[in-house]
Amino acid sequence: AGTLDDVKARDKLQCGVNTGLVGFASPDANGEWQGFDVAVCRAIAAAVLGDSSKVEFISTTGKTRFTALASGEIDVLARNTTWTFSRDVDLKFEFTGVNYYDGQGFMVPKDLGVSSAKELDGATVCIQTGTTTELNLADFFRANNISYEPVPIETDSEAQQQYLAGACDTYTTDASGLAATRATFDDPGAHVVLPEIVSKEPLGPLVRHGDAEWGDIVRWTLNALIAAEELGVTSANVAELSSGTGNPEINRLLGTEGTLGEMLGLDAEWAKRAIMVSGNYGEIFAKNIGVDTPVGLARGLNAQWTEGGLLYAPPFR
Amino acid sequence: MSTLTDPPKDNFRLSMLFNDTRYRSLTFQAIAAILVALSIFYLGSNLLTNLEEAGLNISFAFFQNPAGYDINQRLVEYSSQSSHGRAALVGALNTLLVAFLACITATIFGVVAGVLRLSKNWLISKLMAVYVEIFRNIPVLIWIIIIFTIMTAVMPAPRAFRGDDATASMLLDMFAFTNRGVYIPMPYFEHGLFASAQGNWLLVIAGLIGSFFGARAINRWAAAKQEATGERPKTLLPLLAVWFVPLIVLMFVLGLAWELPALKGFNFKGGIKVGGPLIALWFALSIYTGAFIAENVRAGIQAVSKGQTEAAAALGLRPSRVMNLVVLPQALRVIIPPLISHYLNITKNSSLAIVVGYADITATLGGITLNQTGRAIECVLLLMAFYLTVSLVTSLVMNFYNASVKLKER
Amino acid sequence: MSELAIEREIDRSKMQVSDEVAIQISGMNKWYGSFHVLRDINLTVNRGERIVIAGPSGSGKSTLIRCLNALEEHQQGQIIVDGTELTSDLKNIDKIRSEVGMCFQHFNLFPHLTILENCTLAPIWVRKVPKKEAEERAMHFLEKVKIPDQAHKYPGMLSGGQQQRVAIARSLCMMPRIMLFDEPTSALDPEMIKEVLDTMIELAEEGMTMLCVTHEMGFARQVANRVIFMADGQIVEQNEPEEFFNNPQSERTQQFLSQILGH
Amino acid sequence: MSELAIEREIDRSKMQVSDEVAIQISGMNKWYGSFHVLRDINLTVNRGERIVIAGPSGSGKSTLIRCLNALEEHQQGQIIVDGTELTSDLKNIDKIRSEVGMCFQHFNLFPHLTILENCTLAPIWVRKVPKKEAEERAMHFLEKVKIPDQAHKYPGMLSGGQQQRVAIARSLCMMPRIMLFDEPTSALDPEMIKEVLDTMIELAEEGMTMLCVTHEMGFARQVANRVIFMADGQIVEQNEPEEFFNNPQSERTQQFLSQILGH
Amino acid sequence: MSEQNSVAFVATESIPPSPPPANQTGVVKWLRENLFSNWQSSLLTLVSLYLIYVILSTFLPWVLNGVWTTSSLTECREVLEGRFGACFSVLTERWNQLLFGFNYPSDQYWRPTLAFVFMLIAIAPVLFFDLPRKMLAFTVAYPFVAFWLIWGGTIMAPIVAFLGCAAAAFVFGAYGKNNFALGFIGAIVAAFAVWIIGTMLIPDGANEGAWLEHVPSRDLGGFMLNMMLGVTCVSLSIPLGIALALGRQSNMPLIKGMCVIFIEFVRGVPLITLLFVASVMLSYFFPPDANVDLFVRVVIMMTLFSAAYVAEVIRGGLAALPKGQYEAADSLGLDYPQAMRLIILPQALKISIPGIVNVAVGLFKDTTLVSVISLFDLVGMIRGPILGGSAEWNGVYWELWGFAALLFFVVCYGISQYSQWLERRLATDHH
Ligand SMILES: Nc1ncnc2c1ncn2[C@@H]1O[C@H](COP(=O)(O)OP(=O)(O)OP(=O)(O)O)[C@@H](O)[C@H]1O
Ligand SMILES: Nc1ncnc2c1ncn2[C@@H]1O[C@H](COP(=O)(O)OP(=O)(O)OP(=O)(O)O)[C@@H](O)[C@H]1O
Ligand SMILES: [Mg+2]
Ligand SMILES: [Mg+2]
Repeated sequence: AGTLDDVKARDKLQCGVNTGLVGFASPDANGEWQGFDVAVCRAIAAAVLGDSSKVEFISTTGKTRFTALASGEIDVLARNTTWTFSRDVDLKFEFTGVNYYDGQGFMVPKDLGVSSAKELDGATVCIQTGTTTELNLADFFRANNISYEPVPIETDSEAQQQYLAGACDTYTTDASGLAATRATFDDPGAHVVLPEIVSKEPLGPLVRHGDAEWGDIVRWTLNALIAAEELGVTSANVAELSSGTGNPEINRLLGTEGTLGEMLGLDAEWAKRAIMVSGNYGEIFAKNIGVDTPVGLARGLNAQWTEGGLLYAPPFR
Repeated sequence: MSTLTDPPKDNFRLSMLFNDTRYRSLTFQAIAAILVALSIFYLGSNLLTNLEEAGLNISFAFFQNPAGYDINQRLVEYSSQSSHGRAALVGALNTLLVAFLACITATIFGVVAGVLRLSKNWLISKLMAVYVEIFRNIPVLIWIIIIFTIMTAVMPAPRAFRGDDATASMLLDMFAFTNRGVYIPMPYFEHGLFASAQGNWLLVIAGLIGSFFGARAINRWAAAKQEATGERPKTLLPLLAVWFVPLIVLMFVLGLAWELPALKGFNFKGGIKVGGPLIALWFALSIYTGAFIAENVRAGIQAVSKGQTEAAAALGLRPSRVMNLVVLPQALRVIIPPLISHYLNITKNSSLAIVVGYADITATLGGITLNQTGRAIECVLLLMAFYLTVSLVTSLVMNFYNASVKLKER
Repeated sequence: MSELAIEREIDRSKMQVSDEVAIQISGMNKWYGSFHVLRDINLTVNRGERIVIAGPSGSGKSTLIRCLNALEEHQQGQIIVDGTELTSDLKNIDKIRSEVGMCFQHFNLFPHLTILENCTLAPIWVRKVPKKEAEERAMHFLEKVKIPDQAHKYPGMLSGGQQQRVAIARSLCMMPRIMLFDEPTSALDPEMIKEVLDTMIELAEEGMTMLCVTHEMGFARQVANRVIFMADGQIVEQNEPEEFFNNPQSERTQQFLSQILGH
Repeated sequence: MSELAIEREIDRSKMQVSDEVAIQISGMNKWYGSFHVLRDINLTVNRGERIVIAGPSGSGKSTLIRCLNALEEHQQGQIIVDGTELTSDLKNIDKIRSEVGMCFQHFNLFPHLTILENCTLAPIWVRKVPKKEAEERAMHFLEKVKIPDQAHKYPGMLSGGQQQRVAIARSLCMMPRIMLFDEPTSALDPEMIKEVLDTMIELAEEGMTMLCVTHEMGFARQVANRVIFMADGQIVEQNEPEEFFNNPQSERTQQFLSQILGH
Repeated sequence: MSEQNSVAFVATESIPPSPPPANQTGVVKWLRENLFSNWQSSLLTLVSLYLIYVILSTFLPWVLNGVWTTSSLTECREVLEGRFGACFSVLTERWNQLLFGFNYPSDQYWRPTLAFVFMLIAIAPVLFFDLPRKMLAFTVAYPFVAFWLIWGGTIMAPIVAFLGCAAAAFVFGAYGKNNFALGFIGAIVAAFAVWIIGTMLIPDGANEGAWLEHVPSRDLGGFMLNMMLGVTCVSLSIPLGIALALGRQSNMPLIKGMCVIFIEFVRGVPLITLLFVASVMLSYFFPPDANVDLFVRVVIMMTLFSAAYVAEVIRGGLAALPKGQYEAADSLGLDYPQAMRLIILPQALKISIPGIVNVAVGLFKDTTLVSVISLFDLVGMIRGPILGGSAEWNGVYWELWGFAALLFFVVCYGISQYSQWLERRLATDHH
């Protein structure tokens, strides 16, 4: 059976997330999962099942995530997973879009006096393993013909400890992760993230190959969140807008016009529910990782195309 | 057997499959075989359908592809352009390296603690008991993490060596203990006889081998002398001479010099580096397993009855001789079999290297390679095959040993 | 226990006791913790004497024997063995141990060494005897105890009686002038007891000074020239065997003998 | 070994031998690997016979006894016990085992069960006797071997002789028609041997068919009606006890008897 | 016969025991004998005293200055005002998470706690033979009670499970006495029949609004998860271990061979690779729609793992039994299953208990490895959400790891003391 039917039958979405990365996916003191990736899962659950709490979060490590998805243990993987050719083609997964344009960066203590990653010749580098980080790192240093000593570490907490104790000169992972980590430091101001971004890391939710119906639902839920920001639909006004507006695109998005929901195999209000959960893309971003949060990420590449960013939702028609 | 010459008189009946001792075991084995075959078939067909559904296949071709990642601790040439297979090899060697080192130190810890635990000194024996109990009763994973954390937190970072107000300094200007590892001087030859460093080292090794045979000859001579005259000649000086004179001459001829580690850039450069993860894992495994070995050693020595020591003492043997000639040879028979299984445990526990970032085979083949290629089944199978080979080889050796030292009884 | 008939003629003529003092114990006391095991022991043993020590279990017989060999320390009094005083001085202890052989109840052979190696170990390492000579000597004593053909077996392959005889041979290889026996036959089956006693009688006939803790009354009667009875850490009575058995003086002795012979 | 005097009057009148065949062994051969332990054994035992099997160690006595009970397989020849042929058919084996009781040298009581449980176990599980009845029967046989008061103790608390008697009672609880004994007294002290032999004599007096490997010649003389001498896996000689002891025919037998009695 | 000196001597009075000389008693003697008997010993004593001093002088102030009541590390540091002290407040604040994981509903903590208390009661008669055998009834019921308490949901599930087992026991009791194979197969069939019918009877949404709220197994965590894995896997592995040990002892080459291969295989690989199998491989071996959750997969692998070790222990116990016990059972006409069940296993298992307890301690310690495959046991909680995922408690390594170590030490040391007690007791037992 298709994944959609499974999810409906189960009445629960199983969503693979990180084991704990502040801002993206981590349980809070009450054990509630919070974060940017988590919000995407909740939106999908709301769209499909009508209830954003009908999600089961399954924490995965870099090692277990692909098996979990391939074997059907999870329906969608919303964990900072880079969209690469081989994952898409060879591992038979389907990336449904990009929810965060990331790139691998370096964090160093300010007093190290380094201002560019190219000055890191001979440095000891702590790497959080489990994504494409090791490969990018190797490529970057080789391309610049400088040497380094990698220290691959499994979890963020151990990597932090190494980095803070000075056992590594620099800590590298996706820039978003760096920011999230820095946010938890005692004195975040004493550390800087270097300007070089050594890789393209388009992160996005992915599903199994071959279930196009389910892939569409995930893809268009994400697009709905993005489009909602572009169209000015927010969690505050979505109820009001869903009674009908002059903008046909909004109407189609919120289901007051056309039969987009039906085409997806859902009802008409799917997108409305998704947006209601925690708002549009911009709201989710601001709430979890935006400049006002401890993580403190600027929108940068993740701004709407209209604002000079890369976010560009295909038209809803 | 003669059953063949004396065929069953009654004809075969179906009930005999269960009632006749001759067929019964065949029946049961057939049933068991069928059940096992069925479950293997079931699991296998599940695997195949699952793989097919996911569009995957089982293939080890990825082994030749470039790995693309770097490894900081390696015993053979390796770069990020080497293949996944080579990365696995580097990991395998690293596993063997840390296991080998830890086996040695764990034995030392264990023997010292085990012997001290039997000491007449109350405080020492109690301290050793505390050591044994504390380490045995807390998971090795927690120990590895704690020791790694202590190491990074307590040892100075290379940064601390820098500048005028350096808070740390090198020992004798030769050794640097940092939280990234320990740097020690590296010997090299200034006017070697061979162009390549390897050639010169081979020469040194050849010298050492020569010394070894020389020392053996001296010992043999001493033993022969003892057999003939009863007195064992003093061999300390000749032994020292035969070990050190050729070595010193060789060093002089080759022009031995030391490359000292020095702080350059971010790190110490030069000398030999023993990485922090290696040290932490090595130390954690040895001190944890040492606690178990201590118990074995104690049990082994205690297994030699008091009567043996008394009999030897009554014959006039001195305590050190009693230990060497009577107690140890007997205790070793008790100690060695569990010791070997502790060595295997060290090898297996070294797979926890991933929590300290040491690149053993679980971290390379079962970690980064698995991550990058997503070939879970292949990687895990190979990983298990590696450990299985190591332990089977060890137990094979073990069985030979056991058979050879078994006490002769009637 | 059983009064074993010793069948062969025993030649007491050779068992001469000389005037020379072999062991002199005076005013010796020993405590285990606060438990007073040996109380004011005074005993002189001349060269050539064969002394049997008897007494109820726990009376301190083994302890006494073991003190003579410095396997246990005594805390008060003097023990002089062969002219050497037993003090905590290691030299003296070594000297005394090489003069005094000892046989234990449970033989305590070294199971990882062959019979021959058991016998040559101490001569080679303590007496510094060349190996070949040590082996010849060992074979000589193994012949004496009638098991030269077992020389290359391991102790585990021998019967109890054979093992005890090896233990005796092993002590003899150190050429001791005094032999101590602590219940050498009590762990053995009846047939084997005979083999071991025979060996001991032969030793006695050769004039060896012997102290023997045993309950073999046949042996005591026919071989010993003195029987010492201990109780509660004291020497309660000593006498010639005939007198001792036929005419015990103290009440404790009478009671003990009635128990042991009345069986 | 010792010729133990059996003190009580033995009533041989009840020990009638009937004509009925209890055990019939013909042309039986057995090998351990390539070692030929039992060679062409032919033996007929009538109901009520008391047969003692003697012979030097390793001659195959135990093996013969154990073949009768299918504890060992034989490879050639025929064994018919009580009309049932011993084949590899489990049914036959079960049948024969429930007709034949066996006592071992080392008793082999079950140490985790009380004496009573030891005795009721097999009747309950093999014969499907109700527990109550089984217990009554067990008490009856325990009385017969004179230890009903120990019924609730564990084997470890009993002396060797008592344990052996329990073992006999345990076999009897299965109401066997034939009893096999494999050196039932050789692990016991002399006093205890008597207790056990007494029990066996009583059994004989009741007409039980018995095959007994033993070196108790007193028992053989007075109770057995046939003595079988085995050597090297063969039956070398068989005869009535008086004839056998006083007038052994073969050289092997003479030699054996001289050893065993001359001691 | 010429004895020169008259040897006759009779003690006239008995010498009363006197106290040992003064230098042989008292504290001084104890010190001299046990601490300063020679210079090496004295040196060792002094070195160890110094070592103890150093450790205590750093450790004690740290503990005594400890702060227990703040809500974050920064706050704690403020309270400490630069003094050297521990921030134990992480323990008080995250206490429940450390014990139960972060997902277990906080108003339901009483359930695992109660299950834990029940466990102590249920396990007591197994560990202490002197307790009344009637308590075993509770032990039998415990798995079902505990299952229901911890997972909650409809009470029908444990009841059906229990009924299935009861049916199996009944069928086996009725037929197993006559024919083991028949009884055994019958029992399995009966159990499955009850389970299948029972499962069909349970309505679909039964877990909703059940008396005890249903908690999915991925919400289990913390030390509770270690306990559960340890207890479940050890208990499941004992029957399996027995079967493997019997198989390995059997004289049927095929069965023996399969058992040997299994045992040696499992003992030859590290547990962590088996956990990798559970986390990344096993789902490929189940039917496509089975969706067995990670907890169950881990339980399967760990059970197999400890079964291999238990099997070796039991094999030792079987080998320790004299051959006469087997022969006596045979000669009484008991068949193989009867002989095993009534004679051999009761004795062999008793001998094996200390060994099994050691395996249990080892396995319990090894449950921490599940943190490597992203289960949130105690170690996983500390490494993941608390140290890595929370801004408040970033960097309180010592307190957390010290706590984890202490918790494991208390449990494991307790168990190993028990096993030593048991060994002593078995050694002196006369039955
Ligand atoms: N190492 C020891 N520590 C304390 N007490 C001991 C020790 N060895 C022996 N004893 C006690 O000293 C007493 C004398 O013991 P000893 O072995 O000399 O008796 P024995 O006369 O040889 O008895 P047996 O005939 O049983 O061998 C006994 O009460 C014994 O319990
Ligand atoms: N399981 C076995 N495998 C191989 N050989 C065996 C086995 N059991 C016994 N034997 C050999 O078979 C021969 C006969 O043994 P058996 O036990 O029947 O002798 P026995 O007459 O009972 O001797 P004993 O008086 O010592 O009990 C012996 O040589 C013995 O070594
Ligand atoms: Mg004694
Ligand atoms: Mg026999």
